[in-house]
Amino acid sequence: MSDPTGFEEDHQTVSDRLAAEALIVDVDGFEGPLDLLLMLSRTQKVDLRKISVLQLAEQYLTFVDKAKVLRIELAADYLVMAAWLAFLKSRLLLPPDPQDEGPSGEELAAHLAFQLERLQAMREAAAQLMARDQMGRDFFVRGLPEGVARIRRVTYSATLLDLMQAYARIRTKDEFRPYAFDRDHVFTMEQALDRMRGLIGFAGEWTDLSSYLPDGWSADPARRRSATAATFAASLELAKQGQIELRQGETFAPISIRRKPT
Amino acid sequence: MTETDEKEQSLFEAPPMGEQERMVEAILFASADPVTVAELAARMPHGADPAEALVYLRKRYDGRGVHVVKVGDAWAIRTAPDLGFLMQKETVEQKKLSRAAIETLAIIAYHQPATRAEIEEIRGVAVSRGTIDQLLELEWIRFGRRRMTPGRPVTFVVTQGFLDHFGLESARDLPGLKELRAAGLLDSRPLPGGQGAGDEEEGEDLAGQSELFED
Amino acid sequence: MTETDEKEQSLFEAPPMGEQERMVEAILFASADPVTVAELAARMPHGADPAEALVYLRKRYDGRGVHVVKVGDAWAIRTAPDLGFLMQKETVEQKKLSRAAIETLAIIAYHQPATRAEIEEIRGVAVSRGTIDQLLELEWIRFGRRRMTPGRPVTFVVTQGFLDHFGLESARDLPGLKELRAAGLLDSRPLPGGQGAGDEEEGEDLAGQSELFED
Repeated sequence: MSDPTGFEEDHQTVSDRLAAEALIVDVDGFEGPLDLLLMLSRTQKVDLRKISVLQLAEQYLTFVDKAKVLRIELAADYLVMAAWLAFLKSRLLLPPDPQDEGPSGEELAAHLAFQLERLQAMREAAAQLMARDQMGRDFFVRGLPEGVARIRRVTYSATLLDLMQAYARIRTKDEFRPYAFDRDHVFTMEQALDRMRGLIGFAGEWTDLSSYLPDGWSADPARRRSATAATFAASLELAKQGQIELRQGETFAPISIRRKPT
Repeated sequence: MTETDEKEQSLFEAPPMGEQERMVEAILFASADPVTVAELAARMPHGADPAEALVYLRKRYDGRGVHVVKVGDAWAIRTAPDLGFLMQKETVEQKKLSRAAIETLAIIAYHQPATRAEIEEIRGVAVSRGTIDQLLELEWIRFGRRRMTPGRPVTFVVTQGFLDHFGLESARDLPGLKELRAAGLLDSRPLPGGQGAGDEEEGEDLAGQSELFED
Repeated sequence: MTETDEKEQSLFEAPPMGEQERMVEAILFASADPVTVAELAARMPHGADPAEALVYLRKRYDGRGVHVVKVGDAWAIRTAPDLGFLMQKETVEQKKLSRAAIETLAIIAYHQPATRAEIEEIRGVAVSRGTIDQLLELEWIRFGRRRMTPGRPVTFVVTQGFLDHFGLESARDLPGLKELRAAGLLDSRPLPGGQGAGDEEEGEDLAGQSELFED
């Protein structure tokens, strides 16, 4: 693979570049912006406490730009973080404004560094935890718990989970009533298609789509919505079949249709 | 010590007898069924002599609270027969609580104090006498104050024993519906047609519940 | 038990310590789950001192194939970890936990009691449905006290089953806990200025955790 990332090659080692590629190709593999920032911070190869947040912000913003160039859809939280880092960057670069009451750039940067260090620490703690001797893998419980079947007493057991699930079941049972569709107030697309096919022969001129709504369906809002949706869908279908043309002046303006001139 | 170390070592000599004794001890302890000498040998490093290790192990447990005993042609660790009287707790038969009982208990826990009529209203079905009796017998519920309403019905509340059994410090620590949902314990399929209705009603439910506990 | 009780009972003379040690040995061997000192006392003759017997018993199994281990406030016998390689037969297939689940578990263990918002704040990402559920089902975490902050969120704490699984005597023995605390990495630090990513509720939260470990 030849550097699809477009990252500057000059002072990057092969492993840096591979890491950068992994970033771009596998953006879904990250558990959010903080995870990504932590990964980026490793390229600085310094203690997390001495990390340059300014440099990190630039790395992140570069990453987001590259992702845009490559048309990778970034989730909203990545973009929120980018905006925040851009703000942080400007705070770090500009001389502090004595009028400003808010926290200084350094304070914000220190907090971000703290968050990264804490996340990293928790990851290491998790790894240490999982590396411990574990029951059923490294050490074992009694294989043959003993029961002298002389006195039999029945005890009833239930876990908290049982209790909560039972309560949840009771409190939500109304939500699970059988699905019954109210057909009286639904105008189907098939009905709309039938109706429009019958009328379209007479529509040589542009006519407002709303005039195709069936009679008696405009008074009740639910019925009107259903009929409008069905009629609109039917008109799209007819346009697709090349039978009519659609026109709309601007967003949310009324839609007009006419028979396609032959 | 890693497995490969162990194997390499066994090319030269079997582990010391003290080590073999430890191995037999651990295997007998963890196995669900008695283990034959052949099975022991198959699981231990090459050159080991489980039969000899068993002799030492057996002697070591002589007069102890557990013994190494022969069952058919296999070996097992068992508690000493003279201590059988201590094992009463192990003879207890565990049964899951019936659905009716657990639902009734859940309603009392979340809505306490609750009358029988209230429980029936929430469950939408009559509560049998046996269900309440069973919960009383388990000492998970007890009678609370009588309601000052016509008929002065008795109420039920949960007990300290209930809290202990379920690892709760107080009934207030029971999670609410929203939290049950967040934890994935509640399917959050929305009502067909009525968009969002389910979620809106949630808020009120919780309010009701905290009111209940806010005294 | 009051002091006078103690004296009256001792009139009946407790069994000699060697005998008590055998009893504790038998009970621990028989049970797959950890047994508390209180449970031991309840099953042993009046006047017995299982705590003392445990000291002797623990020493006796030092270096053997099985060990007497402390799990929270309970005791159990477990095979020595260095002999795990003999136990392939007993090894249970462990469900692979997702990275999210492992990290969530670690955060709860080190920051307990921890709310969902705190877990999300540390990981920088929402805790998915099912992650908490999975840990609850494994019985490695349970609900703790509610936080006395707005919204009264539920908290999560680790269980005795968690300690047992990872061979920990108590949550204080978590690896690296002291260093993490000394480095301030278990503190909750709100975002300076208060607005933005962090949750406002965060500030008061961590009091609970130090309480837990401070005594």
